[in-house]
Amino acid sequence: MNATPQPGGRAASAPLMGHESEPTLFEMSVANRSAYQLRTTGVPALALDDMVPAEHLNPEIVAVAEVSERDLVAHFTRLSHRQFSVDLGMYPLGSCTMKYNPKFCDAIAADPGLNAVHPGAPASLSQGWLEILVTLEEKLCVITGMSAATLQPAAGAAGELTGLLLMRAYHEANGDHRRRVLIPDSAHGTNPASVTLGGYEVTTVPSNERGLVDLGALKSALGPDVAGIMLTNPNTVGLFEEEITEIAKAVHDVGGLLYYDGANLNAILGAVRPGDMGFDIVHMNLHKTFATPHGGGGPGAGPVAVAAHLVDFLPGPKATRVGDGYFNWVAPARSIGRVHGWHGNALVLARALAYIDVHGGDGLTRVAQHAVLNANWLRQRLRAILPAAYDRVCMHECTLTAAPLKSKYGVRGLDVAKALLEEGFHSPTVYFPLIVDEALMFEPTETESVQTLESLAQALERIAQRAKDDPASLRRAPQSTPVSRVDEARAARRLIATADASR
Amino acid sequence: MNATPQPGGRAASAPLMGHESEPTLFEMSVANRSAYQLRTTGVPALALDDMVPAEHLNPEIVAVAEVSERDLVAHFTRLSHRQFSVDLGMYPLGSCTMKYNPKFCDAIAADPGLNAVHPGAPASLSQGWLEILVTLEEKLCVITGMSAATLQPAAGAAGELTGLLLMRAYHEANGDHRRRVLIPDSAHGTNPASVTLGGYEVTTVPSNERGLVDLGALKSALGPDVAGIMLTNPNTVGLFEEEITEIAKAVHDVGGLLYYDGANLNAILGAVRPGDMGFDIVHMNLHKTFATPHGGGGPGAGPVAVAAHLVDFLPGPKATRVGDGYFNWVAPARSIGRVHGWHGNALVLARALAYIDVHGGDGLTRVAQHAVLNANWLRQRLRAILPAAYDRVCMHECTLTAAPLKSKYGVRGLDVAKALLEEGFHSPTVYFPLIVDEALMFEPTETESVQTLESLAQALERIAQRAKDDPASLRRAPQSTPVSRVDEARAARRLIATADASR
Amino acid sequence: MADYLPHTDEDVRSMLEFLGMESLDDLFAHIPQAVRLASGLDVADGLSEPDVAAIFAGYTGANKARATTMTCFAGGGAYDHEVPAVVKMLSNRSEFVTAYTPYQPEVAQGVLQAIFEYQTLVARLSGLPIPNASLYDAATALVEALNMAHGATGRQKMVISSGVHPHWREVARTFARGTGHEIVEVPLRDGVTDWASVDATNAAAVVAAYPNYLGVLEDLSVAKDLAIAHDALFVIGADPVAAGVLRTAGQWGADVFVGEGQAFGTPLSFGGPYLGLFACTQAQVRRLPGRIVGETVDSSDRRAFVTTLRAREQDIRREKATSNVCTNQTLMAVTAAIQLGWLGTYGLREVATRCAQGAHYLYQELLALGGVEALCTQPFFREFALRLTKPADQVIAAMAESNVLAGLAVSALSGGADPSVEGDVEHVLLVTVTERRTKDEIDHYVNVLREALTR
Amino acid sequence: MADYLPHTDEDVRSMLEFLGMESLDDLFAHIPQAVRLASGLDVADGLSEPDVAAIFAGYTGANKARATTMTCFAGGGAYDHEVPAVVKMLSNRSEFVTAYTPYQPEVAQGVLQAIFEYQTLVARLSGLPIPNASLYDAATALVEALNMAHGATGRQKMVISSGVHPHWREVARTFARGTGHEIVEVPLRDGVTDWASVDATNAAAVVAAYPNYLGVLEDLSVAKDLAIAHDALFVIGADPVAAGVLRTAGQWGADVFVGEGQAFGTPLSFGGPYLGLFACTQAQVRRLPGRIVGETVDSSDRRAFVTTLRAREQDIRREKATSNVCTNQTLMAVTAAIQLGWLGTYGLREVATRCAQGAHYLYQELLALGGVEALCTQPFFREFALRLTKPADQVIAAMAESNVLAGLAVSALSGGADPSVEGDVEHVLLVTVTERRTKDEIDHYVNVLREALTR
Ligand SMILES: Cc1ncc(COP(=O)(O)O)c(C=O)c1O
Ligand SMILES: Cc1ncc(COP(=O)(O)O)c(C=O)c1O
Repeated sequence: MNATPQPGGRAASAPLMGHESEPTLFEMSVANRSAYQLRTTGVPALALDDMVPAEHLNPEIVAVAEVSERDLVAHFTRLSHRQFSVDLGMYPLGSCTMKYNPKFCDAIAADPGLNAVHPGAPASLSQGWLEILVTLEEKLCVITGMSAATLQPAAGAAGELTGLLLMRAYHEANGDHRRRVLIPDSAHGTNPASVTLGGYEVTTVPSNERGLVDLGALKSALGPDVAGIMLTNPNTVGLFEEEITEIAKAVHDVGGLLYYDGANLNAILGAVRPGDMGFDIVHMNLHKTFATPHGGGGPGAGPVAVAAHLVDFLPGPKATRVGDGYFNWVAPARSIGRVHGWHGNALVLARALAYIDVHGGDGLTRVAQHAVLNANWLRQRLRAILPAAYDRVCMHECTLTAAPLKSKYGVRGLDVAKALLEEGFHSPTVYFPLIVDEALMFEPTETESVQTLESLAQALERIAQRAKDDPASLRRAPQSTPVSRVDEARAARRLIATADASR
Repeated sequence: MNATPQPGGRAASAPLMGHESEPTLFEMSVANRSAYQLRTTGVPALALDDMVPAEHLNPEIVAVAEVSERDLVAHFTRLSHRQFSVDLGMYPLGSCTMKYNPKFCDAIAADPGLNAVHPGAPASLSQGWLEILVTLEEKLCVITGMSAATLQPAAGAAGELTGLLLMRAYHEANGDHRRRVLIPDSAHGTNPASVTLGGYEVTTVPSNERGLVDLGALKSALGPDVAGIMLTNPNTVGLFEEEITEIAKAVHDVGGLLYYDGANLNAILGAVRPGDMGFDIVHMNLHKTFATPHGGGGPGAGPVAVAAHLVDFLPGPKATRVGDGYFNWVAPARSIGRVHGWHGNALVLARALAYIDVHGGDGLTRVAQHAVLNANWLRQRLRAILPAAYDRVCMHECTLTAAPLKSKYGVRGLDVAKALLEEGFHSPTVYFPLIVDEALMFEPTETESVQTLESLAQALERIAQRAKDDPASLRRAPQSTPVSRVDEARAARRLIATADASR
Repeated sequence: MADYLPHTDEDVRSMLEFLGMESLDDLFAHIPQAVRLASGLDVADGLSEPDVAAIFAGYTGANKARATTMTCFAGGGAYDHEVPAVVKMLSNRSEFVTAYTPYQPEVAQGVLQAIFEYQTLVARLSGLPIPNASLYDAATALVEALNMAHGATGRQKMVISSGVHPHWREVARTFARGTGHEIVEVPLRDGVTDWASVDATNAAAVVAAYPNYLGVLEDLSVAKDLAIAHDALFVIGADPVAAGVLRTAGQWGADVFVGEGQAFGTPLSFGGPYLGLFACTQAQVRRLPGRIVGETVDSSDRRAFVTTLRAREQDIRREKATSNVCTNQTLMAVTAAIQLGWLGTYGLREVATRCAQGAHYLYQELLALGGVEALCTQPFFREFALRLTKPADQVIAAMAESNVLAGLAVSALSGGADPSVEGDVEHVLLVTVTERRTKDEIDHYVNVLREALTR
Repeated sequence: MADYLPHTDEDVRSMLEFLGMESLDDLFAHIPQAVRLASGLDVADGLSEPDVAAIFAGYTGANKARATTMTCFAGGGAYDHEVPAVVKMLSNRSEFVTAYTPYQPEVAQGVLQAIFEYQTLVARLSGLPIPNASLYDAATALVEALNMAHGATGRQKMVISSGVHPHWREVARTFARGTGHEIVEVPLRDGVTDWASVDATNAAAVVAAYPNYLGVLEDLSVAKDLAIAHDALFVIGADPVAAGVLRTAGQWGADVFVGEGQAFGTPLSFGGPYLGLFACTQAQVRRLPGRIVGETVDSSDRRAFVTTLRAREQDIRREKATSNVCTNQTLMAVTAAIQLGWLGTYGLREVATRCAQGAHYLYQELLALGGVEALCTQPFFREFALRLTKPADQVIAAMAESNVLAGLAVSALSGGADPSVEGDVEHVLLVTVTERRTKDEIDHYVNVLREALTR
């Protein structure tokens, strides 16, 4: 017998109580404990082997975990206390647009009238959903200045790849076989990765000393074998590509298409539209610009909008208005086919539409204005301790550099980022974009107040002071968090990806 | 202008990040900031002074607070991280029955079919609610062995006072004017307070060396002027009043009534019923026995069930089955009248019914058995370091004493309770009941596993060790919590009850 | 076996073994056989959650009056206000929901600070400096106010306007059976309290309602003067939403404010759990019922909050306590702080104004109808009473068929004749409008009432 | 002005002043006028939340097929499983919902550990040691598996059973336009893949479904042998719920497992967000797509979790990355870990068993009807296909009038003729039963189908 059972169930992993680690669900598991409760169905209980031939039955029982509902709740509630989130505080992660996610949009997505609908239900029985998709597509097209869009891509990268396949389909339809896609050296990693999967080669275009695409270099890289270019505008340093019309002309002149990576769309809502800049293909990150929550890494939604000449190639079937308030699924004439198992991340799409409806055109324009205002105020406010990589008006985010701190005190951007956690702020994006030395990229977003920006600035001033007074302490930061710096090398050296992996 | 605004918005008050204090809603307030959004109604906008005579209008505008929705969310989410709860871990607070609260019951209470119903709606339009109330009343009567019940009292103390008014109404109806109510010295403070409000005098009955009512003392305290006695059984030390039948007979013999304080009902579900013990009036704490969450101090529900001879006096109107599945409001013949503005804490009542339905008679019986098993296992397990005040089989809770630690090392029960917080457990109830020196009252409840009990025991062993090795450190505990020991004297000396109080 | 118990058979076996016992029954062996329940509980066996959900679906289906499907014009202390998703989400945080009374401040700063903020808001809306941490509901808060008045004056007579909600008065009468208070109810004349009609000598309290339960805005200086004349405590039961625009209890000279806080983020909930608001003057602080949270510091001088002035409370003062309240309505208080934070200074003002605008628009439209007359000719805020040509309960039933909850039959509230209503009460309908009611809904109401009266 | 912006006019003014600017427009002055949007956005003005809620009420009202009111017998990769309140509450904790990808492990242990637990469960259910942290959905997970096979073999030919869901195959064809993969679809004969009918030489991958999308349990050793014969990677797309009782992908010898994780706590959601399950053998770990969380320690030797093997990922490897995935479906992965924790070892087994029992009961009842025949004569798990005397879409429409969602028209899934179905596809109905379907619901289905066919 077992008079001293394996201890468990302490809340010392909740930072409120202590700083110990939380056992895994599997360490908490006790044979024959359970939490599930199922409906009484009255269905005749046929024996498994009367239904399924023996060779298909698993001789062993797959172990999941055996915990009580009470322990399940305690475990995941404690884990949640070990997790920072937008709801807890500022999350100025550059390029990620971690704005406040309205709870109203969550409530919309939680309505059984939306989330209890089977994706394979006939259009006649899911008209509400089709109308949502059509309405969202229409509004996204107005916002971006494009003709039509697909809502299927589940995230930005999926949107990129979809866009490249559209580019390819378009050229091939013109019997025109091209090899290369241009990408600025400041581009996000998903861009080159998507190009490869799109069957193209990447040609990297250098940035100039102003942090923008070097037009000369771009032109010399252009040629009849160039399928197109992928640009983020404002770009990943947070600067607007001022020569965009020249770039567009140059690329179009060689028969290439312009792809707009919409990750930074938040900066230009109502101010300038990709379509008006000459882009042919645009993806949007609804989980950024339209405030759908990131879920700790997803889900997102990456709709792709295109100009008139690409509409026929869009993935399908598409929810389509077929006259007098009726909607149906229609496949575009020369569709490249599905890029998602069903219709895309529908509940994320519904959230985004609700967000757009609440803001309206006027509100969305203010969103961009205030996002840009915040980024510039912060850039200006921090100038003395963290200079901007390119010191002029930025858009919705500002890329600063810790290079001075590094040369003077040996304190790296990463150290500043970690110390910021102790100050009650999430870190900015570090070491991206790659073209900036010791980059610290701050994207405050429009939902943070000037008071919050000020206290972020004061926190960074304290950290700069520590860099002078006690640089070593910064290299040890953070200490107040549930765990201190983790040994990433060890994790990679000896992969332990499951509780069952040999240790 | 204001280039360096008042800083704000750090998450350093979230224990995950740091241990600073959280500003108040009022400190976060900024003129003209707002979060509210209201429906567009199209109602003609009459001017206030066209509707309300000038002498009624407030010349000033009452300041509430002016924060953005984003800051509102951050503020209360951070506060939630500064709060321990059952969902985070074990909460062995004696007499409080802090068991796990099923989320299913919360979902029941969140249904608009229940929570969007106006309490003044006619019975014909709220039949579902009336059926819930009638069904719950019936089940509570079966569980306690009584004839009928009122569901109006909003908590235990309200139930007590209601019960005393029933006692009074009963005696007065018999033209019998009595003065005193007996209460054991171990009773909870609400009992004597309720007696006073019931218009009776308290006569305290001492406990004997076994922690039970001293039968001899009780008998000598009895007399024709005794209206009744209030008992908790198991009593507040967690022991069953074994002489209950003798007590009942003695009280009934002088024409008194027996009141059962049901705070400890969790111990006896399915094992013994107050009605069968001879009690005439019983209150229940649904927020204890029937797992409705405590909400940081409320709401609760304290239904009062009575024996046949008291049914006519119950508060009213009562939801009543008036034949063939129809329900209506009926006032008992000699009702003492309403004790609540409407029908009691209805959503709490609905939760409790759902809880009873899920468990059923068999499950409720197991609840008590496992609650008692846990308490006794813990008592036995801790015997070496924290002896039981009365060392024999207890019911659902065990009252231990830190007296040895105090005499040996000068470590008080309070110090042990505080140190337990650092170990990841909520403290037990300290210094109650008053009859036990350095009382530490542990109520594990049935929803905690033996693994959790074992780790609680090990934590207490570590604390006992610290008491030996470093008693001073215990007097400083807790250190890992959002705040360390607070200055209670200062709070009372100079009351600051609002953000506007002069400091 | 559907329940929430972690114990496996093996756990039970080994735990009993550790205790040297054979069976779970041994744990109860010391209970006299005579009183043991031999047969076991006669309650149906347990069902799984989805099975129970199916049973409750039957109940909810039978609740036709839900405000989500039947437009609500009923008020009388329970109001259909907007509660946004953000407030629901925050007030449902499990740390707030599943905590106990904050006995260990080191791990309860979340609830303590939220209550402190709630207290600040109650003080501001009442215009009185000393709030408490909540009471059960407005009716029981009134009872605590009467007990406070008794404590302050040593007298028993409670002079209460019948403009105070009939249920609150009934609750006051019920508890007076224990305290021995003499409850004197003052009639209304044309909707206004006829203070002159009663003898207030030896009064412990003078209690007025603002607005009164029929919606009328009375000039409270009369009542205040009466209280002063007999140096009784002046107690005002006020609609806290009205405080967004109307004078506060403090401005009217109240010693004690009580009110119903349901309007701040708590759904209609069939009447509970609601929120009893309470605040008083500095002079009465030692008689304050229930808990109060105060600001202080911790051992390292950080700001901290803690329940204070505990010496008043039942667990310490026992039979001499100012009140027997222990568990209160903290979660509703926290919810109110969140909802008020969401509304903000101007949102509350806007809500109050829109309630009044909707009510006055409907009032005007209705008086244009035949068969409808105003019960009185007084100014009102967001509620008003009508005298109809048909019994109010019949009209309510008829209008419900068109999915309109027309209001409350005053006879149902008062349980028959009441000093608040002159003449026949059966035909009196109490109508309420909140900020959620649209012009279309109000116009629909008018048409449906016309039908109901002419049918 | 209903939005979520904190900036007051004064804030904007002073911030601009700090920047030495006059107006917000100055911030955009460096954008060439030529491309500026002079007119402003042509999107309707903002509405308040309750106004937008009213608009959405219109949408939801038009969704007749909601499983809460229309009994769901549709499956095909999207299942109506029980999701208890406790799982919803936990997965909606805002710390999980509003966090970004865990880039700072010191403050992201909550999400990281939850993913680690999810990975462990995926490994156990797939019988393969190397899971990832989730992909978009099953269809795109299959594409990643094909890319992995290409990376492992350098070959382009993908031999895919047409028992794989038609949408998954279509997605594979779409992405093959970029990768240049040659997709070879293998027909079914009497519901079973006719591997012999295709030439697998130079195959990079052999892909089978288990059960196949028509519900059939195929003997996968044939496919495994084929993969071995051409040393191609063996990819199995399996129903993870079936793993509660059936052999795992690993036991069938798979190199890669892909599956749809929606069944674990995610509602039907009109098809998304869902959860792409992925696991592979140790041999393929360096080609793993997407993120993976690993266990390690922090500087004070406490256990900690962190995203690892980052060198494979797009942000570092760029054009040479194993995949372009960045944002994945973490919240659904966390939800799956919670739901599986709730189900536990025996709950999952019970769910799987009840699905099979319900499906076999319905199947037997239906075959007794006239006008209904089984599409094939193979063993099945929880889904089966019928050939009806009427077109499936007409039958579905007819049965919907009795609030039964009869299933899926295979022609709608496949978009017409498909190698998975011999002969006419229009009359083929795919029927699914989950553990939530009661005997009464199933019996009702039988009656309603009888009517629909005889009408
Ligand atoms: C500039 C840029 N492009 C593309 C992406 C990829 O979007 P997703 O993560 O939604 O795939 C991101 C996301 O971080 C990004 O910042
Ligand atoms: C023994 C006992 N009696 C009465 C009460 C009072 O119940 P309530 O707090 O619900 O008013 C309690 C609550 O702590 C108690 O423990």
